[in-house]
Amino acid sequence: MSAIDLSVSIGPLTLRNPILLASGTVGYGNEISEFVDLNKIGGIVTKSLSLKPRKGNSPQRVVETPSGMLNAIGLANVGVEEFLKTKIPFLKKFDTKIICNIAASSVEEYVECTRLLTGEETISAFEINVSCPNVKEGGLEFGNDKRAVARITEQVKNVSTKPVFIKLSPNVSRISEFALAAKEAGADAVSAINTLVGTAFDIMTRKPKIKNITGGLSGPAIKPVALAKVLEIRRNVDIPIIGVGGIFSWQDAVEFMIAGASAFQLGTVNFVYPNISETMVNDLILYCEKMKIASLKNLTGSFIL
Amino acid sequence: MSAIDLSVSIGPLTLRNPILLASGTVGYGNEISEFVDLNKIGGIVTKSLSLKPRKGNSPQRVVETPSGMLNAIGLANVGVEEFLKTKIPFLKKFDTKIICNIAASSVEEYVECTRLLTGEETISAFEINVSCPNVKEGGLEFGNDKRAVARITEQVKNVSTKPVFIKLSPNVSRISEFALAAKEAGADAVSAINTLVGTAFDIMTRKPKIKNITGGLSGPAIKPVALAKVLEIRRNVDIPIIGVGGIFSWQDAVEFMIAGASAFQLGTVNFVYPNISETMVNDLILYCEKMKIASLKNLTGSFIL
Amino acid sequence: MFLENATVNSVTQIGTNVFLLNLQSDKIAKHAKPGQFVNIKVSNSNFPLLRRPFSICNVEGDSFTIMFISVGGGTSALQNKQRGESVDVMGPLGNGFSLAGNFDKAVIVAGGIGAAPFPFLIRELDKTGKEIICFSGGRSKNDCITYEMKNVLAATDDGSFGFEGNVVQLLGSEINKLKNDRIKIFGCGPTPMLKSLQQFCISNSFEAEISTESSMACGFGICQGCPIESTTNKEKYLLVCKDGPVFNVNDVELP
Amino acid sequence: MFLENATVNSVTQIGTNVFLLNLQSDKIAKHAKPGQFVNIKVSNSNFPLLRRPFSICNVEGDSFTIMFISVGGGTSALQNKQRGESVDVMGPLGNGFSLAGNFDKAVIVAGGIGAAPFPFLIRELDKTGKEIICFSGGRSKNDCITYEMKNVLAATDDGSFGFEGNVVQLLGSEINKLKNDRIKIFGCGPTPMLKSLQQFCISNSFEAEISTESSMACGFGICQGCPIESTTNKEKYLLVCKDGPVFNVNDVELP
Ligand SMILES: Cc1cc2nc3c(=O)[nH]c(=O)nc-3n(C[C@H](O)[C@H](O)[C@H](O)COP(=O)(O)OP(=O)(O)OC[C@H]3O[C@@H](n4cnc5c(N)ncnc54)[C@H](O)[C@@H]3O)c2cc1C
Ligand SMILES: Cc1cc2nc3c(=O)[nH]c(=O)nc-3n(C[C@H](O)[C@H](O)[C@H](O)COP(=O)(O)OP(=O)(O)OC[C@H]3O[C@@H](n4cnc5c(N)ncnc54)[C@H](O)[C@@H]3O)c2cc1C
Ligand SMILES: Cc1cc2nc3c(=O)[nH]c(=O)nc-3n(C[C@H](O)[C@H](O)[C@H](O)COP(=O)(O)O)c2cc1C
Ligand SMILES: Cc1cc2nc3c(=O)[nH]c(=O)nc-3n(C[C@H](O)[C@H](O)[C@H](O)COP(=O)(O)O)c2cc1C
Ligand code: FES
Ligand code: FES
Repeated sequence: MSAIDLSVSIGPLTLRNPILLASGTVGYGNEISEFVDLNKIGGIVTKSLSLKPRKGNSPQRVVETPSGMLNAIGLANVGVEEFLKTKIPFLKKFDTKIICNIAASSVEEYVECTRLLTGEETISAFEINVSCPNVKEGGLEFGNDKRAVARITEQVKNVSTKPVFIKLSPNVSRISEFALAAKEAGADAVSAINTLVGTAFDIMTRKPKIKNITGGLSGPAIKPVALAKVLEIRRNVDIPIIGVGGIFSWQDAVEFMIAGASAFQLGTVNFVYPNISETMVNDLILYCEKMKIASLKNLTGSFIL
Repeated sequence: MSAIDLSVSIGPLTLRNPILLASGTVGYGNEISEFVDLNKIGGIVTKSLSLKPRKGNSPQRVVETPSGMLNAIGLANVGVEEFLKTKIPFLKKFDTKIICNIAASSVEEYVECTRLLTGEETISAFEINVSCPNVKEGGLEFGNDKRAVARITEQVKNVSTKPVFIKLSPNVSRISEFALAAKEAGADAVSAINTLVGTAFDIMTRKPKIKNITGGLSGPAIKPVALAKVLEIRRNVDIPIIGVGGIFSWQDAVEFMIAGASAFQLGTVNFVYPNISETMVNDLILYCEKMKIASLKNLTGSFIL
Repeated sequence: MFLENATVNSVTQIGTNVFLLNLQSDKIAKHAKPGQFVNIKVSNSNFPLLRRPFSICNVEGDSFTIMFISVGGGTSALQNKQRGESVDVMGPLGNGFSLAGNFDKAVIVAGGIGAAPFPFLIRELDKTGKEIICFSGGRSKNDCITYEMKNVLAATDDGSFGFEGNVVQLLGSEINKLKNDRIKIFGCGPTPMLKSLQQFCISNSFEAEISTESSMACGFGICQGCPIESTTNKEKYLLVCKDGPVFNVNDVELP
Repeated sequence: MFLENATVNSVTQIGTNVFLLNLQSDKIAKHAKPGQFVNIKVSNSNFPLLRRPFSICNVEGDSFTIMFISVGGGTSALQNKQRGESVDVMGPLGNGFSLAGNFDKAVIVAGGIGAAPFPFLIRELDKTGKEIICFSGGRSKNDCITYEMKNVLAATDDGSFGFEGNVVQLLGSEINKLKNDRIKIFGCGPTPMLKSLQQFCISNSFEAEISTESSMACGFGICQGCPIESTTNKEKYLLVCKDGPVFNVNDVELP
């Protein structure tokens, strides 16, 4: 047992350690739990849930790119009802924070999902995925519209007393303005970043390699961008940040904390090294010992410019 | 001698082939000409020129990232006057298109640079780098402000009869809106994309690896993002596009043309494979032969969705 | 489902561009079933980034073999592995072929590298005493793999080896001889070939299982990257990596 | 300045983490001068993406050698190169040491891997019949490289080998013995060591040249990634890759 304190808090939510599993990269925890003892990590963020089940996009959904990958899953998920019925019972078994990620096509749907889920004690917090098309208002992403982000945050907070994190889109000029909008609307934290819009073509068929034409870019390739977004938020807005984007090693994770993240999420890396979230715990302890850091939370925003 | 026609046009400017060397990645051509016969490629874009010489940022200016690199050169350049005096005489010697890239901190400076350069016959066109801080108006990038982009385009066109290309910043929500602003203000083409904002930290010193704190991300890592931006412009605005971002092989270049680029620029790759712009010529011919494409320009925007 | 650092026993070239990689790995070898696959992290670097999936070609004691063609960065890295090197392997993954069913004769239908899973299946079928006949097809002689098959009939598009035409056409021309046996068809190969095989099996109402392919990010059900249309439930895709890669020929709609 | 696919003749370990790589390359070997460097594309993949710069350690006929310590992805890939492999090398790059100057005794001062360029320089100095004395320093015995040096005095921070202290302190303690010779100092090593060496040389007004380091993207002057402050012209940075890496000790301000 080490003397190092790895616990961190994201606003009102306290975690055993800052290691979270990112939405959409571990489903509802069932499969990854064969490689990771979920009781050893900070928590797990569910696949984005919508009010009704979603079938998702037709294949091809994924393709590898230099140090990254594109995905266009299309928010395939079991829906809120099925989640409560068949997924929660499994998640209940673990002593780890369950963060419910919600995706919707209208403000009302975000609110309705939250309302249906907030009663479930197993759920510790909500993460709102605003990188979704606003169907009612022309299909542009909520994530690119400050007022929409504020409205969603405010109304979701109205129906739940649990911590609400807004997961920001990186496909904007000044992400800190969106973080500020979320903060002023009552968000407890922001998650940065979701995937970057990207595409790839097959030069023989001249067709996109992803059926949906464009997809979300993730993996090590986007790490410098994600770090810059976290740093921009940290330097401009006083709100807890959950860092995510291209973390493939404990060193990457430490970079995010230095840049200002209170906790971080592992996404694409779960596909490649499914047990890294657990093995990383000890690496973080060794780093703290080496750097004489008694409490890991002191690392957050400790950059020296 | 092959029957394939590699020539392309970017609005009024016709090139021997679509291969251009990107601004800031080949200086003023002197060093790269030891590896490349500039008479064999489409043209060269100069390092961004400002009215007065610029010393640039203090080191460290570059660092490698996964499949990419960050740079914060700080637009170090010799200035318009020195360029005309000592760089043009060298460039004159080649039968290739010289595109002059201009960077400035005020609309007036953009105009003044263009005015001083447009008389030089060796210069075939201008590329306006709008990814620069607007010093007069609070230091935010021109590139994130549609009206500023339009104003610069309009006023630069007023003082030059030569083709003007606007080099767009990717750090925006909808790049096509900026392409439209440029088009409506009279731009002959847009170049997409400049670098993405990124950063990296040294986890031992907790300092940024780049002295300027943030830098521009380039290289293969950004290719999917650049392709998506080119495609977005192509599908929404009727203006010629010069594709740039992460091209490291002839296959990458072909992807950009399929996505909608009339020509493309090689940047970071010049640091690694300095002769690739010349060797690529033959690869493009072989591809056209294989695909039974008589004229390479027919590849532009030939994607099948 | 295990993560193992398997040691390379051997890399053997068995065709123009076809290789066998034998890996020392007790857990995976012990639990593998015919038709299952492994997902391999080919390098320690970001290139390639994602694991690469390969059918389990055969199992020998506490080692197993994969058969692959070198088509890109990952497979060419595999082809250059040295004996004694350690490779990060996940497996066994997915659902394999079912040896059950009331049939006396197993009909193996392989297109190109689709031959990969069959040595293992054939060995297990042998144990159950079933008769086995194999059909293997390819563009030309070099692409037609018959490794560890028995009673093989070959087909090549260019006729350079065996029947001239694709392997399903060959199967069709031979099917009368099989009409009076109770047969079960096991197919693996490129999607177009599987489609015509599926069509053939359904129209003749033959019992059949096919091993499908899809691009994959994770290989074990967490990314939703490998959907395949179900014939029974249109509300929801099946996952090639988890519900497959082997499906009953009636259960999936091929893309 | 050439681009060559050089063939690996040998990789030799000469210290705990120190290696020699000998490459067959007539053009680069023929044109190289002491203090110049080469820029190597270590792999064919994107990892590492950029070339890696290394001083030319020595030249033998139509081959040359680099000396390196394995610190990360690129150097560990180099360390695993096999004889006969081909490596993409650019060079010779930058400006080397100048053998000119009115001195009888050359004083070599190396910190750690800063010893790399000196075997080549020492050989060329020998030809001119100059006397040579070498100072080599490191954290401890293992970091103190004396490969192909002569008349070596060693310094280690922990005193595990030779003088206890850094190499510049050692030079200071020995300097009186050199006072009556006409000397020229040649230094290479980590920037902090070069700074104190520079300070020492300037305050004693010794003639000296130092080989500097900087992170680099291109290595031949096109990226502006390697600026170093000039003492004479504050309007403009010098470039380590093109104007250096070797500078007269009076010409640059070290970062
Ligand atoms: C369940 C499953 C089992 C497989 N079993 C085998 C096997 O036993 N032997 C074998 O040789 N191959 C098998 N494959 C295909 C194999 O995974 C790919 O050939 C391999 O991933 C290519 O990797 P690469 O890096 O060499 O090529 P890449 O550089 O990734 O791609 C090179 C070419 O191969 C194509 N390709 C890439 N991935 C796939 C894929 N998953 N399916 C089809 N084409 C692809 C690409 O489109 C590209 O044209 C299997 C695939 C799946 C999904
Ligand atoms: C002109 C010049 C000559 C050089 N000559 C030699 C030589 O003869 N022998 C030798 O061993 N090394 C030499 N170096 C340093 C060498 O280039 C780096 O050690 C090498 O690039 C590290 O690459 P990597 O991928 O192994 O490590 P990376 O993974 O790139 O980095 C590992 C560690 O090395 C540090 N590093 C990376 N690049 C440099 C750099 N350019 N300078 C200093 N530290 C760096 C990083 O900050 C990091 O801490 C020279 C550098 C320059 C600029
Ligand atoms: C296959 C895949 C599916 C994803 N699905 C979701 C999702 O449903 N909701 C969400 O908010 N983010 C989703 N993401 C984004 C990730 O949570 C994460 O923000 C992004 O991938 C960047 O992190 P990474 O580089 O570590 O993967 C998904 C990412 C991937 C790769
Ligand atoms: C070191 C470096 C310096 C650059 N300088 C400039 C510049 O002065 N002006 C400009 O418009 N773009 C500049 N760029 C951006 C490139 O022209 C190009 O848009 C970008 O690097 C993406 O292309 P790439 O991935 O092929 O490098 C620079 C890029 C690099 C890497
Ligand atoms: S490959 Fe990830 S779910 Fe099938
Ligand atoms: S490293 Fe590119 S200019 Fe020196």
